[in-house]
Amino acid sequence: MYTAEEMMTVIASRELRDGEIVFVGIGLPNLACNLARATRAPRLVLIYESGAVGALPERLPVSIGDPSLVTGSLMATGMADIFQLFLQGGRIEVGFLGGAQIDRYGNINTTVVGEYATPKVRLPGSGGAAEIAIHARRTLIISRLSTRAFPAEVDFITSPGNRSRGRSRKEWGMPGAGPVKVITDRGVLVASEFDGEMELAALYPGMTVEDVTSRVGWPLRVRDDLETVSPPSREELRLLREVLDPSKLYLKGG
Amino acid sequence: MYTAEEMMTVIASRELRDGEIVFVGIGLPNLACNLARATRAPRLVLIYESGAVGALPERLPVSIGDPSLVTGSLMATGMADIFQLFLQGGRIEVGFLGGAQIDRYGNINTTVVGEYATPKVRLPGSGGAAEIAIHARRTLIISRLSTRAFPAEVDFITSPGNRSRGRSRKEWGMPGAGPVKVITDRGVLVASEFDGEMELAALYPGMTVEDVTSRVGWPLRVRDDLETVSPPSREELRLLREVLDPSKLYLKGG
Amino acid sequence: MRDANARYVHDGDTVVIEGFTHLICFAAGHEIIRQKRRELVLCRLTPDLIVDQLIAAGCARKLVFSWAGNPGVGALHAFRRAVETKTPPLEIEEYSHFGMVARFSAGAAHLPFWPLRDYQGTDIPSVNPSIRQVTCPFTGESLAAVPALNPDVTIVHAQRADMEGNTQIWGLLGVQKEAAFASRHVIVVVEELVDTSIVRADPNRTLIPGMIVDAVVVEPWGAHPSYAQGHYDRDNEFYVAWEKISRDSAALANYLDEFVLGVEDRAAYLALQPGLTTRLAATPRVCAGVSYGY
Amino acid sequence: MRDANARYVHDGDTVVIEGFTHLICFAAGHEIIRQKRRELVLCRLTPDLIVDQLIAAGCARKLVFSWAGNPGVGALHAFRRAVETKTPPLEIEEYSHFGMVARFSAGAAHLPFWPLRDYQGTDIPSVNPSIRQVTCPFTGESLAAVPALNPDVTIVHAQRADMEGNTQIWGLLGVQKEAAFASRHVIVVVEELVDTSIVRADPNRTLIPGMIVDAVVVEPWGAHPSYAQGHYDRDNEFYVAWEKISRDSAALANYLDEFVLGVEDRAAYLALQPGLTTRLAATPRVCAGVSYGY
Repeated sequence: MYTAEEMMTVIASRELRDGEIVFVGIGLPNLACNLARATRAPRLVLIYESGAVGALPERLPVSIGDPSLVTGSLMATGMADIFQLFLQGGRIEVGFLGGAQIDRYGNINTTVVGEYATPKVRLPGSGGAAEIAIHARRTLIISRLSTRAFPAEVDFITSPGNRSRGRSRKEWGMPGAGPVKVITDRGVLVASEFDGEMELAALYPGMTVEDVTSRVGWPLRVRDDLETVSPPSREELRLLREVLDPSKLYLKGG
Repeated sequence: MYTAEEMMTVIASRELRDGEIVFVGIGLPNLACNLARATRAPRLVLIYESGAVGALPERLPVSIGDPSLVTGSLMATGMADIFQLFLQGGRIEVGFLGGAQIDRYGNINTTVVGEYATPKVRLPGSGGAAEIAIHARRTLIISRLSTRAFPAEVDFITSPGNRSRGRSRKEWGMPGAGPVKVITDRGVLVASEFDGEMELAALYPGMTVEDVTSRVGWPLRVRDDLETVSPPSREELRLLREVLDPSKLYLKGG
Repeated sequence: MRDANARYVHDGDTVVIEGFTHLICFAAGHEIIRQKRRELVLCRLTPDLIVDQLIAAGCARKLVFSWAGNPGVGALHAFRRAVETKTPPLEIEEYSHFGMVARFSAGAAHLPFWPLRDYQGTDIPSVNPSIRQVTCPFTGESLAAVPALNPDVTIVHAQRADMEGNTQIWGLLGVQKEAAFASRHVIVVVEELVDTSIVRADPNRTLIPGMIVDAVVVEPWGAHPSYAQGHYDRDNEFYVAWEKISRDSAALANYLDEFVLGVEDRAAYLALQPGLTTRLAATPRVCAGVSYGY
Repeated sequence: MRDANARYVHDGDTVVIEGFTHLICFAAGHEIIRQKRRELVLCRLTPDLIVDQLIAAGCARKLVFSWAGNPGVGALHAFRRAVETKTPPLEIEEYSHFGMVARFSAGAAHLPFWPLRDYQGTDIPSVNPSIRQVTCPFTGESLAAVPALNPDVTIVHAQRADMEGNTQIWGLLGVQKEAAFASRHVIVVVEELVDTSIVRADPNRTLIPGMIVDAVVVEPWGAHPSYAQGHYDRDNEFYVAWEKISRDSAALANYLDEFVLGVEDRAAYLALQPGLTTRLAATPRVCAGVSYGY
């Protein structure tokens, strides 16, 4: 058996191609990158917005600016370089994003639940997410499903998806392809090539279409060629449990 | 006795106050700074456009990017920092300039003699001189007098003086005070506080007003309180000849 | 620390304590709280625990920021209370990281604005009128623009500096250089005061030149609970503990009473936490030098 | 060097060989001359002797620059002949240093322009229509603007890199980082190829990451007669000699025949000049390392 977190991490890791340059956040994306490196993408380059390029942390970093990300990295530079030269410069191939709310076009809210001036919940804000969403050549969203987390429209667009405020990415002049996939705990949503709306494209073993559609706040389109993804391999699980996160810092279970 | 170069170097060194931040070029300005440091301004900070800040060269640098400027300096940084943070950032107190042609307002030409498209003599161009002239809080011009070098109007304004193309520095919105003095081989011209025109303010010992005015291509105004500057002291000459430029790299004589 | 703060940090000032998870000068923040500064405009990409403490202590009128969370842990609850329930009220002005970096870059370069490709399709400009558009005079493209940020004072924590303030930092560099150059006054707080010859031996490591520095303060462990590469590790236990402390405003007040207001200085703060320096001291990992010969 | 140039430098390309007096890759320039590339657009702040040689060899159609002299010595006479007597004709586009730095900065940041406070009162914009004005959307001020420069290929000489092109430079840093990031292709030429572990031991020294590098060439003494801090000094005698060589186009042609076209590669060039490496070898002056431990 395996947990939802393990499955999400494995699916995310399979999205990464060898040699790609990935803008990484802490948590599951970090673990997914490490798993990819230990399996099919040994030459993945990890970049952190804190300024560490080509990090090879010897411990699981507890924050995005963990000292272990710097020690032994290929380059440690200022944040102006990270945002101007690497991100705006078009050098980042994959960005990982998550958030409190994600809508049908992959717009993400990490700013406020409720009204901006009188929020029900004040969230941390953008950090680098707005510009990662705009500039990374493609982004992957990782989030557990729930109707609260997947409303038809987010309360606030922090990071633009495939269509925001009535305009497509092309109309906005955004360089990156936007969120191509949303990796959830029950299946994978993939952006439509026609209008950028997220569609259910693959289910995890044992999940039904309703398991997903009932947890999404809009009528979710289901692809005709709906797939079932293969479960984590024994080797993937071994690496995660015994090598990459033996103390269950990120993979807390559940 | 002493040479014109020695006198010019001594006069330039006397213009520098202790602790000032000076944007230095190679040649006499470099030597003037070293003399100032050895006498009345031990805490002078030398910055070179090449990226060396607080240089303490152990030999006379042969070019503005000499390795001896870096070894033992306080900071070695990229040129973007030098021009954006130090110069445009308003941190430079004194800049030294020179040129093939200098006019009555201290405009300098280091670009072409003759027409730009069909030059009689093609000179090197601006380098950092245009922005030094604009941003340094004050500039000092060093040049030997001759009617060719001091025309009423320069053929091309590379570095703006106190009044260029009909407008004052204030009208152009330039931050620095502009060229406050022109240190020549016969006397010192000082910018008028009223209109920025260079006026003969001091003569070197043994020189006459005509020695200067006959070598300037416009009717040079002479100040009522015309001074005679004191000659190089024995100590200044000893330092120049025995300590700072014993091999006469810059002080070739004449 | 006390004298430098008293001299350069005044009520109503725009104050920057920078450092992206690395080298956050808690020593300076605590001294601001002890000196009961009020109405400060605090600017930081990631307010981190230091700003949560300053907000709770009533020092802040306004926060300019891009990510207000407890890095790797969760939320900043004093910040949340201030925004959600106005206790105490706090004006906010928010950007993304790139926007804040750009504001410091403009301030450092003495430009009135900085252009960036950003904010298309986001709602951030709709709540922040300081994010505008500028037209490229060559292509006609419309780009985002943010205004220069020029603080009254920036406080930078660093591994080492000389007496003149020539400051060397390694590891994560954040936006400290830009913040320092953008600022009217700069206070440098160091783990180690070194002879100028140490700085001059490796001039490429100098991030901030002494000419822009107003005061140098020697305060070992001044960045705890954040970290200083080569000196000590991040105190993740404290970051995790802050989640609980900051959720409860009484617990937070008790924390400030005991560890900030109840101590005279950084040495007393450390003395209250025996074993801390042993637990977090870095294992040395010294790189080879390079030759500056010619 | 031969293969990298053949692959990435083509007739008509916009080519940058940067390095401000330091680390100018003459090895690459000589190889361009040997491969008889034509119609190149050469961009460099200071054309230095390398561009004087490329102009004399007939490789250049256009020069984009900010200071065309022989640093510390005098003029570049092949450049002067080209401009003054059109032999061979050479199109020029000139800025000041700050303008060139800004063009590379814009190119590196993928911005169409870069704003700067410059060019008021000078005649430079009157002969260069690519210097325009941009209006600040906050203050209404008019600032100068220059367009991005995005070369086809940038060649950077460096002290060391690993096989992947992760490149470390110390001493003067010039605009190499900006030029490399602005470029479609990057060739790194190094004094020393090192294991990645050397790079990873001191990541703050990395100026150019391997991900933007297309080829790594090992060419010791490849920057002669310019210099490489820690490796060899500037060959000032040759800079002085160039004044005489370049004044006479026949002498210049002879120089190229003997030292560039007449040799197969850099090793042969050095073999022609016995005693050179002994005369210019740097005296080691190694700084202490810093700790990256935690």
